[in-house]
Amino acid sequence: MIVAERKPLEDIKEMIAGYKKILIVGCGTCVTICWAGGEKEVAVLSSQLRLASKKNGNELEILEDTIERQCEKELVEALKDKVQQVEAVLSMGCGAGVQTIAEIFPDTPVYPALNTKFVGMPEGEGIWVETCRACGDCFLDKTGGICPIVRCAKGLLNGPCGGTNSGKCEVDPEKDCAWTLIYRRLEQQGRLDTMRKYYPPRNFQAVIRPGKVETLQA
Amino acid sequence: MKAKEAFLPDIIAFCCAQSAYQAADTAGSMRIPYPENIRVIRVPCAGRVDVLHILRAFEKGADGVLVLGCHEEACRHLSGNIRAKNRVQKLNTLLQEVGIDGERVEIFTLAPNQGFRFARIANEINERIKELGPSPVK
Amino acid sequence: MATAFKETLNSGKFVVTGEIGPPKGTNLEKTILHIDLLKDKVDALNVTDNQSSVMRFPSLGTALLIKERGGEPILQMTCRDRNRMALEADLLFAYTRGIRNVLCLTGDSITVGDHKEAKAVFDLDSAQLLHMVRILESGKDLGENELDGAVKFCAGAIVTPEANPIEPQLIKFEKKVQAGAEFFQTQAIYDLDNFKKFMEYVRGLDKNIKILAGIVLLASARMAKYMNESVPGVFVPQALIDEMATAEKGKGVQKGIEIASRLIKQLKEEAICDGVHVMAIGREEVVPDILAASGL
Amino acid sequence: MDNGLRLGVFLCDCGGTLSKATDFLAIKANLEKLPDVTYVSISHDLCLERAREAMQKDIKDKGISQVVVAACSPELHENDFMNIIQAAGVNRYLLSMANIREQCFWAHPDKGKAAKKAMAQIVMAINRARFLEPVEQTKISVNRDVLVIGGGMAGIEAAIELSNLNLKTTLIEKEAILGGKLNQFVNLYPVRVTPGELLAAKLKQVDERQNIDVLTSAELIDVSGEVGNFSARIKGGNGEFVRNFGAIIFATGYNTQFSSQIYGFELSNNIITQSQLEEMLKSSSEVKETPKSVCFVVDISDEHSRVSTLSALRNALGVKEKFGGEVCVLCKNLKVDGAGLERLYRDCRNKGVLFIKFDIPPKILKQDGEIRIEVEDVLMSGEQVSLSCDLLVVEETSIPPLDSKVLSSTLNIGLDARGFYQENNVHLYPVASNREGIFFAGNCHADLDLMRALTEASNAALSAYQLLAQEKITVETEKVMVDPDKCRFCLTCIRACPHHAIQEVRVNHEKMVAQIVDLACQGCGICAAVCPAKAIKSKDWSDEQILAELELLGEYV
Repeated sequence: MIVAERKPLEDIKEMIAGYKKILIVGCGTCVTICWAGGEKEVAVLSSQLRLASKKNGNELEILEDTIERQCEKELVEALKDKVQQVEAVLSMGCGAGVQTIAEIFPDTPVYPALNTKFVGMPEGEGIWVETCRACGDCFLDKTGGICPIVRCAKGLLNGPCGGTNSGKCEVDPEKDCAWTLIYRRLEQQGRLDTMRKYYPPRNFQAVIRPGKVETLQA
Repeated sequence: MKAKEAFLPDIIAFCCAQSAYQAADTAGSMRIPYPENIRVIRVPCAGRVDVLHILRAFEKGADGVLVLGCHEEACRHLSGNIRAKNRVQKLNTLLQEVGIDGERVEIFTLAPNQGFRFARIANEINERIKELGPSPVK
Repeated sequence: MATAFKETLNSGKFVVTGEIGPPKGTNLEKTILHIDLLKDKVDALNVTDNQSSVMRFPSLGTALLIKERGGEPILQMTCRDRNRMALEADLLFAYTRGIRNVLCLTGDSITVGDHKEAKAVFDLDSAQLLHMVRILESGKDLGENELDGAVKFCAGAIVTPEANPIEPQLIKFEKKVQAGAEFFQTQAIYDLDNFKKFMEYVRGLDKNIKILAGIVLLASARMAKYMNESVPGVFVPQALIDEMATAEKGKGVQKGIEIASRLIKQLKEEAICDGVHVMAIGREEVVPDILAASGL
Repeated sequence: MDNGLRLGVFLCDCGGTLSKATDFLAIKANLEKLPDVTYVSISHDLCLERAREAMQKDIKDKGISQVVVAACSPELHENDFMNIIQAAGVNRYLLSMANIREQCFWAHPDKGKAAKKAMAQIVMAINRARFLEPVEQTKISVNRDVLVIGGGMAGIEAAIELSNLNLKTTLIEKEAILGGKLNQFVNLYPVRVTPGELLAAKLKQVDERQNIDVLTSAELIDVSGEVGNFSARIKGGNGEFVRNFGAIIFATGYNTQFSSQIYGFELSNNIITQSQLEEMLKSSSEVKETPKSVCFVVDISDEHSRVSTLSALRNALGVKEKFGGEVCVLCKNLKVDGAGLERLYRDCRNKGVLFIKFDIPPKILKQDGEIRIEVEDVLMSGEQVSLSCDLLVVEETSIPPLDSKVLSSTLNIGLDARGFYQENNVHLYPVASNREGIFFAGNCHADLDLMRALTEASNAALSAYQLLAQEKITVETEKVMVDPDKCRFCLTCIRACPHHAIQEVRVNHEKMVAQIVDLACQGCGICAAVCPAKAIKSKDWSDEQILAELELLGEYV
C-alpha cells in the first residue's frame, strides 16, 4: 500500500491562508489504512483548522468528504457539488489523489495535506516501513524475497558493503543489514548460489519516468 | 490577579466507568469537595476517548480536559489506559500545532476507591487551568 | 620516476601503500607536503574520494598532483557521487593523464557526511564498477558503444575481513575477484590470528590475489575503544586497547606507531599477506616513522 | 418539527435529602421548558418498588420514547432502571442518567453552585438522550462443560468445586500425575497436614466424582470459538482430539528459576535452591553429612514474593526439624500477609530460627568449602554482621510456565510485564481474563500462598458457574457494530481489540470486512476510537452521545 504522513499543521495553514471556505477530502484506500487521510484524519484536521482559525480570529468554514479512491476520475467527479461551494480543496490523498482532483477541477486550487512517503507495509501498530521502491524491474527472485534496493541503505545488488555491523546497518543501527537478511534467507533455502552470481548494473529504463503501463485486458 | 480569581474554567473530565467515575462517586460519598466546574463524562474505558472527542471539547469552549482511567495493569480492557495515554500524548502535539497549550490536557490513573485522589486531581487541574487562563479559542 | 604499481605488485616485494586525504578547499599546501613526504617511501599513494561523504578537493585532482610530483597514485573511486557515465568519463580522463591504478569502492552513505540532503547515486556497486573498468579496457563502454582509444588500469577493491557476519562479505569478495580485482586493501586489522584465518581462506581461493592489510594508526586508548565498538568490521583486541592505555600522556601516537610497526613487521616476516596499506588519518607526517620502525 | 422524541425526565431527591439543597420544583419547571421534554416527574425514592411502578406507568401513559433519570450514581442502579424501562416497553438502552447525588449535591457544599451544576448535568443527560439507540438482546445456548487446565492444587480444587456445582469438568494435566507443586513440597506449614495427605484427600474426591474427567499427560493445543461455545484441541496419550466447553479455567501454575546473574555466583554443592533443598529433605535416607548451619536468603531476585518467602519459612522449619543445627534467614521484607503465616513466622522464631533483616543485599563469599556472609543488620542499626554456614539456600524467582507465551498468543489472552497471565481487573475481577469465559486460578497469574490459591480456585469455579448456570446466556446484539460499507478492512480494530472479539468476515461473498463477535465483545469501545474510517459505532457510547454532552459548555457553570 502507499504510505503517507500528515504535513505539519503550520504548512497546511500557510497553504490555505486567506480562504474562507474549503473542502477537505479524505481517501478511503491506502491512506485510510495507514492512518493518514481517512475519515477520522479528515475530522481531526478539520477540527484543528477550525481551532486555529478561531484562535487567530479568521473566518473559516470547512466541508468534509471522504471518497473511496481519490485516484479515480469518476469517483472524484462525485465531489463536484461540494467543490463548487468552496474556494479551495485540501486533499488528504496521496500525490496521485491530489493530482486527480486538481485535474478534474482545474478552476479550483487543490493543496496536499499529506506527504506521500513510500510503498510499504505495517510493521507494528502505527508503524509502517518501506518495502518496495517501485523500480519497475523486480529483483526479489534473486534475493530470497528481501529487496536490497529498498532495504539496503545503498541499494546494492551484489552483496553487502563493509558497513555491516553485527547484522545491522551502519547508517542506522536500528535497521537490519538487508544483505545479512538475504544471506540468511537464501542459506535457509539452500539457494546461496543465487547470491554468488554477479548482477550487472540496474536498468533504469525499466520505468521511463513518468511511468506508464499499458495492458491489453485479459 | 482579580481577573484570574473571577475566571471559572470549563473543564471536561472523561472518566472510565471502571475506575475514575467510581472514584468521583467515592469523593462525593465521602463529602470530599472539588471544584464544581469539573464536568464528568462517563465512558466505558479510557480507551474509548477519541482524539476527536477532546478536540471537539475545545471547539465547544473547554478550557481544559482530563482523561481519567485505570491504573496501569489494572485496565479491564487491558490496553485501554495505555491507548488513552498515547492519545493524550498525540493530542498534546495536535493542540500545540493549533496554538493551544498542551498542558490543558492531562491523563491520570485512579482506582475506584481513590476519592481523595480524584478531588486532588480535580483541584490541581483547576488551579493549573486558572493559571493558564481561558482557552485561546474560546 | 616511480615504478608502476602493477609491476611492484607482481615483483614479489612486500608492498607498502600510503594514503592522502584531499583538503576541504583549494589550499593544497599541506597536501603537497604530505605527498612529498611519502611519495618515495611507499610504493603507491591512495587518494580518498570525498571520504566519509564529506565534500573535498577531488580525488582525481589530487591523483594528478601526485603524478606531477613524481609519485604513483591509486585513484579511489566511489559509486556514491557519480552515475556510470560520470565514472566512465573520469576514468577516460584519468588514463590520458597517466593514472594507471584505480581502487573501486561502494562509498560511505551520504547521511554520514556533510551534505546529508544530497542525492546518493549508487548507480553502480563496487563489483559493477570493477566490471566497468574491465569493459572500458576492452574498448567498449557500458552502453556497448565502441571507444576511440581504450584504457588500461590496475584495478583493486576493498574487503573487510572482520565483518560480522563474514559469509555475505566473502561472497561479495569472491564476486570482486571474478570481476577482475587485482589487489585488495583491507579494512583496519589488529588481530593477526583472525587475519591469518582470513588469509588461509584467500590463498585457498586463488593464490594470485594480492592482499594489502589495512593498518590504521591508533592515537589513543579512547580511539582504540571507539574503533572496536563503533566502526563496523573493525576488531581491536582488548590487549591492544590496554596497551594503548599504558601510554604516558601525550605519547599515545608514539605507542600507536609501536603497535603499527609491530603488526607490519610480523605480517612481513611471516609472509602472511602481500603488503600493507598504511592509514594515519590526519597524521600523515608520522607515516615515515611507522615505516622506519617496521624496517621498511 | 417533530423528531419523534418524547423525553421523560425522572428526578429523584433521594428520600427528600437532596431537596434540602435545592428547589426541585424549580428544576422541574426549567426542564419542562426544554424542547422535546414531554414529561418531568419528581420522586423521593426511585429505588423503591412503588416508585418504580409509578415510573413504568408514566412511561406508558405519556408515550415516553427516551428516559432520563436524574438520581444517584448509575454505578448503583443503572441496571435496575434499564429493567424498569424495558418492562415498560422501552428498549433498555434508551436510558440516560444524570448523577446528581454523588457527583453533585454530595460533593459540592455550596448549595447555589451545586444546584447550577445539577441543572447542567441533567441537561447534559437530556442532550445525550436525544442520540440514544436501542440495542436488542438475544439468548444463546451454551455448552455447560468446563475445561480446567493444570492439575495442580488450584486446578484440582476448581474441578471439585465445579463438580459440586454440577458442571461437568475436564481436568487436563501435562505431567503424568496430578498434584503439581504438592509433589515437591516437604510440608505445607502453616497448614497442619502434609502435602501427601492433602493431595491424597483431594484426589480421592476427584476419583469419586462422576462428572470430573481427568486427562494426564495431556496438553491444550488451541481454542476456537467464544464463551459458551469454545472448541478446544487437546493433545493426549491417544493423539489429538477436540472437545467443546462453555468456559475454561487456567490453573497452569508457575515454575521457578535460580538467577545466577542477580546473585553473581553459580549453584554448587553447598549453595542450593529451595527445590533442591526440598528434595534433600524429602529423601528418606539420611544425608551423608548433616549440615550444621544453614542460611536462607530471600528478597534478592524476587522481592515481595509470597512464594519464595513462604518456601524459605517452611523449609527453615523443615531443616530445623530434620537436621537441628543453626538456621538463619536473611531477608529484606517477609511477606506474611495471609492466614496463619504470622504464626508460621513465630513458630520459626520459637524453634530458634534466626532472622536478619537487610537493606543492602548481603555479600556472599566462598572460603575453603565454607560460605561466609557479610551483611548490615538493619535491626541492629546497620551493624556489620559476619556469619558462616555449611549450606546456603537461595531463593528462586517465580517464572511463568513455558507454554504460557504460546497459549497467550493462540488464545489471545494478555500477559503482564513478567509474562504471567494478566487478569481483567486486579481489584474488581481478579479471576477473569480479558476474554469472556476464560478464568484464572492460582499462581499462573498471581503470587499466592496455598490458602489464597484454593480460595481463588473456588472463585474461578463460581464465575464459570455464574456464566453457565442457565442453559442460555443473554447477549446484546450489535451493541458495537461495524458499518460494512465504510469498513476498509485495515485490521486496525482486529489488532486493537483487547478481547479478541473482532473477526474478519466476507459480506455478500465478496468484500472482506471486520465484524464484532457479540458474545465476546465487552463494550469497551476501543475499536470505535481507533477506526481510521469511522466505521465502528458503539451504540451505548456513540460519538454523537459523547459529543452531545459537550454541547453545554459555557452555560450553567
